[in-house]
Amino acid sequence: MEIKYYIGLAVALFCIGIIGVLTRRNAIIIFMCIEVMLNAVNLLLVAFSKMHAAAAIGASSPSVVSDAQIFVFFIMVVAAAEVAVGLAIIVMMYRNVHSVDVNFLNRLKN
Amino acid sequence: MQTLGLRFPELLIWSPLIAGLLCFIIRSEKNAKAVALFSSIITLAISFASLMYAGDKQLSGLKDSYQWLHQLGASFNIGLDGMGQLLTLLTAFSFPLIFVATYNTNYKNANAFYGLMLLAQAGLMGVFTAMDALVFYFFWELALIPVYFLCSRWGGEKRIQATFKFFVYTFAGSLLMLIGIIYVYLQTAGNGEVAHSFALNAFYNVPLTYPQQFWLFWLFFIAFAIKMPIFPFHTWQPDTYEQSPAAVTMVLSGIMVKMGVFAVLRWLIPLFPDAVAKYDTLIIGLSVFGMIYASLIAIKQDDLKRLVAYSSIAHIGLMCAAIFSSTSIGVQGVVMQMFSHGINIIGLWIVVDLIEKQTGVRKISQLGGIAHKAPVLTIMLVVIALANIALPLTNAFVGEFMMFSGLFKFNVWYAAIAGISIILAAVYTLNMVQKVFYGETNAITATVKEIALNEKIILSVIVVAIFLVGVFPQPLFNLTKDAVTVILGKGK
Amino acid sequence: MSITQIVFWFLAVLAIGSALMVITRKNPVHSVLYLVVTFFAISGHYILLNAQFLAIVNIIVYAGAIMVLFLFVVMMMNLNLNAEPQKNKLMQFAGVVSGGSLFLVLMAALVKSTTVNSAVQMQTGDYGLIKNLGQVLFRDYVLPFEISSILFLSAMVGAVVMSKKEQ
Amino acid sequence: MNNVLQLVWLIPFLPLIGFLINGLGRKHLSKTLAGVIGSGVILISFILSVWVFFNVKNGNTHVAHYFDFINVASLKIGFDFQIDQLSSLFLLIITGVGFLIHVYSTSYMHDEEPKNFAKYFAYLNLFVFSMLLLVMGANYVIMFIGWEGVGLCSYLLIGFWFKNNNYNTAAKKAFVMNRIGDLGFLLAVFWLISKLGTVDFHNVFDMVGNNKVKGFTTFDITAITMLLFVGAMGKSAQIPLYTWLPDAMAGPTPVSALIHAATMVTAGIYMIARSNLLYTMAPTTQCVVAIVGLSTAILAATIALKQNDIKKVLAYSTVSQLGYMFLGLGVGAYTGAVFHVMTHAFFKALLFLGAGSVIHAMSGEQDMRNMGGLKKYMGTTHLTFLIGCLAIAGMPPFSGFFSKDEILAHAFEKNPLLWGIGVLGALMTAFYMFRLYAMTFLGKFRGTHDQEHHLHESPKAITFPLVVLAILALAGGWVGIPEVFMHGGHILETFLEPIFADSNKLITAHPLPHTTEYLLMAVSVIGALIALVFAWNKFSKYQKTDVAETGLGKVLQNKWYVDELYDAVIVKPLQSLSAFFNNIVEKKGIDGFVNGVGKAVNYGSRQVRLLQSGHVGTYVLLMVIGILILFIVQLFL
Amino acid sequence: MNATILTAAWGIVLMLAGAFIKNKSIPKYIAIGGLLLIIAANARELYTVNEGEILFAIDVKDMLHTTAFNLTFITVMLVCTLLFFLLSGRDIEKVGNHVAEYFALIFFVLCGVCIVATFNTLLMLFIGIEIISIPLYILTGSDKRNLKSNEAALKYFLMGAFSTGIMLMGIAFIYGGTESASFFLDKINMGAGKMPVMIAVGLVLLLISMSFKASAAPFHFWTPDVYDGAPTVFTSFMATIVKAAVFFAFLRLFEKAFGSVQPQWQKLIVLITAATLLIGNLTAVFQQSVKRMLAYSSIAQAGFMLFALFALNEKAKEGLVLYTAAYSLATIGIFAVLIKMNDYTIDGFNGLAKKQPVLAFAATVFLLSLTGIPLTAGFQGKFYMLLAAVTNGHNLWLVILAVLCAAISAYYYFRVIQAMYFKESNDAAVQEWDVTPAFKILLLITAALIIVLGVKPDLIIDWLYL
Repeated sequence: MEIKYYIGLAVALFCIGIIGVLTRRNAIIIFMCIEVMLNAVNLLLVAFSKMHAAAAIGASSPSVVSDAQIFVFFIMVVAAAEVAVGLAIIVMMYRNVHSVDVNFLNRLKN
Repeated sequence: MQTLGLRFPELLIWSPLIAGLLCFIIRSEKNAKAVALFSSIITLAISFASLMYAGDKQLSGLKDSYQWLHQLGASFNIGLDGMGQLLTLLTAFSFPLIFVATYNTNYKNANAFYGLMLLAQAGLMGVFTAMDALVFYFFWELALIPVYFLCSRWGGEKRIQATFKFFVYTFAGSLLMLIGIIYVYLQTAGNGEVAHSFALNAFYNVPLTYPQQFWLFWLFFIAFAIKMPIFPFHTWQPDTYEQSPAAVTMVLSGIMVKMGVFAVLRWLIPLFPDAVAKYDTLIIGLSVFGMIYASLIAIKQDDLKRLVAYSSIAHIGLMCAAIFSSTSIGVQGVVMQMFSHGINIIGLWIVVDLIEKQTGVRKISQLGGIAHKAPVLTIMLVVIALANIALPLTNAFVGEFMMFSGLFKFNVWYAAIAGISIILAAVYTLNMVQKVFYGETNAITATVKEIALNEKIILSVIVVAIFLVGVFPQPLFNLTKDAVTVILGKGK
Repeated sequence: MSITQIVFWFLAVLAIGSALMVITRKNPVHSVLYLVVTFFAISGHYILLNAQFLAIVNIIVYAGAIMVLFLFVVMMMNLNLNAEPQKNKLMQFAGVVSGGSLFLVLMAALVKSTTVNSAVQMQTGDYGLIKNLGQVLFRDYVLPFEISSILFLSAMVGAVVMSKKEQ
Repeated sequence: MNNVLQLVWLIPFLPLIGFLINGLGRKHLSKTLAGVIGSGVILISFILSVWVFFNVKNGNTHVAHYFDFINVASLKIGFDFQIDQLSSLFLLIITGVGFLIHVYSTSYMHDEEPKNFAKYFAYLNLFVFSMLLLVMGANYVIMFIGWEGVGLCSYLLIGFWFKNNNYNTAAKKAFVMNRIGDLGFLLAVFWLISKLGTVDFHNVFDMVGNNKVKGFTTFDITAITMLLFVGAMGKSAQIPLYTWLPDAMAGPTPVSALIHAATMVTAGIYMIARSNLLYTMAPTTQCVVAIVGLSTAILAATIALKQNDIKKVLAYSTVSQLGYMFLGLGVGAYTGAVFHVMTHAFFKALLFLGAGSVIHAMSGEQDMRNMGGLKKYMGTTHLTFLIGCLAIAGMPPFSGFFSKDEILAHAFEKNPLLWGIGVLGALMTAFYMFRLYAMTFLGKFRGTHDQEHHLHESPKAITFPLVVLAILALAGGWVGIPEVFMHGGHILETFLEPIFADSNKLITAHPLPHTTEYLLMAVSVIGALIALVFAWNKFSKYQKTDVAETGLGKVLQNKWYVDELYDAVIVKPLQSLSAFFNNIVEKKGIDGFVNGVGKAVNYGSRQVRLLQSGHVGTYVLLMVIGILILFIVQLFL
Repeated sequence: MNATILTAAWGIVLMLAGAFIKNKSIPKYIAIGGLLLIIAANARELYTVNEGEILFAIDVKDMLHTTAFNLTFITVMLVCTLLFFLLSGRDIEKVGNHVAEYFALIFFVLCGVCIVATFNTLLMLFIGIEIISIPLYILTGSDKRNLKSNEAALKYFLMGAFSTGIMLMGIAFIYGGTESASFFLDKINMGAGKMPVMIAVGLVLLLISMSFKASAAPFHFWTPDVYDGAPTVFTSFMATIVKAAVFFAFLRLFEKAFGSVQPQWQKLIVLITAATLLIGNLTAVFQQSVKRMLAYSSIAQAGFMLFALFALNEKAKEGLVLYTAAYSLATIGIFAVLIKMNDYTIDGFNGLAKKQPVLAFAATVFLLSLTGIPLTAGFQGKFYMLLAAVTNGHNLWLVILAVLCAAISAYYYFRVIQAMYFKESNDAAVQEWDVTPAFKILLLITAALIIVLGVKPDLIIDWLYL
């Protein structure tokens, strides 16, 4: 499989995520879009790792492949932590204003 | 290890600095006043003492004294050459005058006031003694800060805006100069351990290409032009003078303005000879136009302070023009005139202040007939005013005479046009004298009383100085001759 | 057209399609579900790339734990369909345009890029297996591992601070 | 070298001392003391001057160097005095006449309160000091110092009664107009410095005369002389800068006599006579000088015809006489000019003092229309005044005749037309002087009654100077008897010979045949005589009429409207220009720009802050746009 | 290394303390004590850096690389934090009930600071940035009742997460682009010569995400709102130590990984710097609330700090350390004063010089330092930055722009000074001042530090090359 397809796929997902962030007002949905972006990254990293595996470097020092995959693992870890905090924040906001609309609170401007 | 005698440059900075900080510490306002006066006299003494070592190579500090920012090849390098000595003398001489003259004015929290005054003095001393570009820049800014506080704390009605304009204006200018300094610094050849050096002589020996000079010149010149100020950078000045308390105005116009002129002589001319040669016509043109312009505006002024301010702009314009004529006689005249103008304008301010204190107004149109009430004041003022219009045998004549002839050497027409300003000067000065002092007294001036003893003493000191320098200028020339040759020697 | 390719294209289309659904659905619950689908598709890709460990983790952590958390929150708030007032059309349009042009720009730059090796090793290669990764993780990556434990601690503290009732 | 020329510094120094004593001690000095000190110092310096004069007469001239005034970088200006025939002669005039006028003042100013009295003498001494500086200076700079010094003193003395603002304005006018001239003088000095590098008289004349300096062309000489002449215009009240002198009559009368008749106003003549060589070498300038001088003479004379203020008439006559002197200088009759300066000093001082005595008697009245018939009240004054009039009218054997005639004769050599106009002016002089005389002393008294009953002859202190001056006015001219009358009769010429030697070398003298010379004298004298008699008859029976002057008369009475002209052409435009600068350029233009920058920043800030909309969506959108831009810049540019 | 581990450990300690100790004022002392300990440990490591003996000999596979340079930086940051604790500790207690947790979170952030100061691989950078960000999201929202705080937290979190995504994308492309297929900085760095497109893309994405964290325009939008909304104490912390650390990481990343190809991406920095300077300064001019003004000023200062990346030479590195130190000290100080005010608007400062001369004086020093007046550390920072930029030699117009912006900055900083000294206080209501003598002394010490650094910046710079 050509790497460029993976790149295309990842970038597409990434941009979809961005578009989502841009077009939605529901904090939770925006957050989910960000998760999409992260997954695009993960996919790309794994694809690259396999690309390198097929390359000379992969043959010489196999660890490069696992490096990337471990990185993906850490990304997932961090993402999980972020979700915990993020949802906590959203919930707190919801408690105060009974809305998850990011434009609902707009005291801070200019 | 230097002998004590050759630590004069440092002493000149330390004594006001320490005294200034002391003023902040001591609570009593009376004592603050005393401390200020005392220290300023000490400083004067030091400055006189330093004259004995005039021309001493070690004194003129062209060698590293203290390591400072060694990674940058900057060093706390200060010294006194002829010009520096003249201006430090002016500074040291002015402050006691100012303190005594305004001794009866009571400022609220005076200790802060006098503290800041002394800090300003320290800064000025630093500027005049700096032999290292970075040190120079440091003091250049430091002199500004206390003055800013003085103006906006103890100033007049619209003080905050006026002085703030002044501050930002000059601050922007000096930052541009900082860039220039850095750029030149990077062109200098340093000694062993550091690549470059900020030392004055390193700067003097820096090889700059023509194009470099041409834009660097402006970075420096704008900063100095704002400080001097030269048309069209002058608009901060009248407002600031109008708003500042008298004592500060004296410092501003008497000494601070000289910083600009001094800096042009010390840093601009020797560094960028080609640029100077290229732009001299333009700048002299500006200055000369500024002279006429300021004089004409001065004729229209009804506020004493503004009038003096504009007349000062005109005088500075002449200095700038004479500098850029880069003839030795003209520059010598400028050095002379820096001193004379400092003294005269301080005298003028003292008189203006006295009048304002007694009558409460500065409007020329509201005054009149003071001569009946205060003849001594009048005589003093007339003498100072005559010095201001450069009557022979007053100090200003010598300077202006030489500046004009320098300018004349440069270009006949510039000299001729600039000459018109001496006529205009006569017009507005005599107008002022007539309207304020002659004629019948009116309701406002009826209550004017003769001035107090301390003021008499101060004014007579000034008058004596005026005539002394006016009749025997030669000693001052001998003092500054070498410095001028150095400047122009680099300039050639 | 080998089977791999077919699978790849299928998964790709599935991922993108469901991702699009995520951002277009009015109802948050639907979005969440479509997101789960996307994750599954991506896990499929992992398997295709022979990175089983990640595939599993992805399903367990993401599609499992995290999405459940989301779902839970959404449900708790029971945001009904028109809970979310629409962003004004201009903003949406601008968003789409800019996102799309970002995509175009990136692709335009990347397609003509020559990478070290254009082919990707499919199916084979055992680096992605749990055993190898585990060893690397606890031998070479012990420090980041520990640090990320700190990360979790802070997240935990945070969650507590956030959600604990002030008395 | 004998000691007297070592002591010359005392001559100016003594007046300075007098000035200091009177000035500083003015609160404590009694009037008498002040007067004694004031006149005493002058007397001493007069005696010294006489002594010096006779030394010089024995050909004992020298330059005394005291200290370096300015000595830097190729410019060396010493504080030097030059004692030679010319300066010593002027020393005599200044100190001599000066002394008399001091004496006169002691009585004339007696009504002042003591401290003003002392102040007055202080000023007067200061004036003498500066005047002496002016004539003794051995280079143009020292001369300039004196030059401006006398200007200052005239300013102070015109505005002596400073309560009256018109007087102050007159004083200011005088100073400023002098300043205009001084600028010319200064520029000339600068020119010398830049071209020759020296301002010492002997160096300059030496360099120029034997043209030692390369590239010092006739143009330079012309320019320098012209500029110097501008200075002279200001100081000696020539067209176009003469209008200050009549106004200067605001000052006390002795001041007018000393400064504005006898000494200061002749400074211009002195300066040109001093630099005669340069002028001789610049024919163009000479021509200009002659024309300006002559036209001034005529113009002033015409104005004088119609003035009714006794001092104004004298003032204009002074202007006119100065015109004659410049005519003399212009036609190369340097001796004649100096000669006329001398005689003029005598008779004009006399006339002014006489007028002063009259005014004193009339208790301040200056309008001739209210005078008349004073002859019988004040004999001495009348007699001396008559002598003065005859002298100025150029009646032989009075001093004025010789000097004026010498100038006219040279004028004729140059060009008969000059002579013709000159004579015309002389006739007018005779006319208005005797108009003045007749209106004042003849006919019957036209003033109020208490004035009439106050009328009295002035005290000795006033009449004594009058008498002395009258004698001088009568006999002063005999030092310059023309060749035609007596061979070698022109003592003055022989005395001044060394000064003008170089010029005379250059001037090809072609003396007139004696017949012509007799003819010329005859014409001028007879003409003057006719005018005199006519005026005498006409005005001895003058009656006050309140019919306003018309036509030319009105124009003359209003001094050709010159003041109005200047006001319209120079003062007003300057005023409006400065108003324009102050209100438009300064406030709106430059300061407007400076503040504009500040405003712009504020405005910009107001706009930029709108980016901060507070909506996450907008923020992210802007970020993405930023990302796009960066990508495009990085990848495609 | 010492600091990294100890901060993390102390964070846990405090966390537990929070569980068992109910007294609100104890945690502060624990924190200060711990911090002193950590500073000592770090200082020791710095002294012995050449011997390379450290307390915890963990083989980290060189994922964290300590040199005198970054150890000095860490020391500076820890000292700033200490001052922060000393000055504002009491105010942290006022924020909410979970005092110990707040301190714990701050220590976790410090751990992140140490990591990003020493990271040697993109993985550690990522984790470091996250371990800084996540606690900050919480601290921002810690004032739970306050809607502003909520809003700030939400905005910060969403945009932070977004930028994290961008950063990861960048890392992915970098990884894909390098033959060495490694996350280690030195491996990524492949000599001069045209970068491959993938690297370029990755670089841009990293640049963007770092600019976001460093609040450089046009990615600064979160800064004003978050700084404004967050509890003031934490704003003070965020705006100083965190920002400084991010900048340090920024510089470290781009110098080590992309230094050789700097000419190819300098234009981006130029754009960002110019935009940051202009937007930051211009917007600050308008602000009426000092707190928000300081937020914008922090953006403006970031513009100056970006010169370090613009120049990317020795002077730039020294300058950045100096600048961050000066900036942090001054900002911590000014915020410490601000917290004491009832009224955050500029008018609230009117006549402070009369009521609280010491506060006013100290605040003046801080503001002068921020303006960059000589004799204050701020000047040295700016001076070094300008020096570096001019040395670099390209785009001198940017330097001119910078100084003009500095002149503008004088405008808004001096408005406060004017208010304190030259205006009369208008409010009749006398506020009771919670100002202890100790606080005043500490303020003065901070001011003194600033001036000392302003006179002898060598004190820091000499340590950088031990």
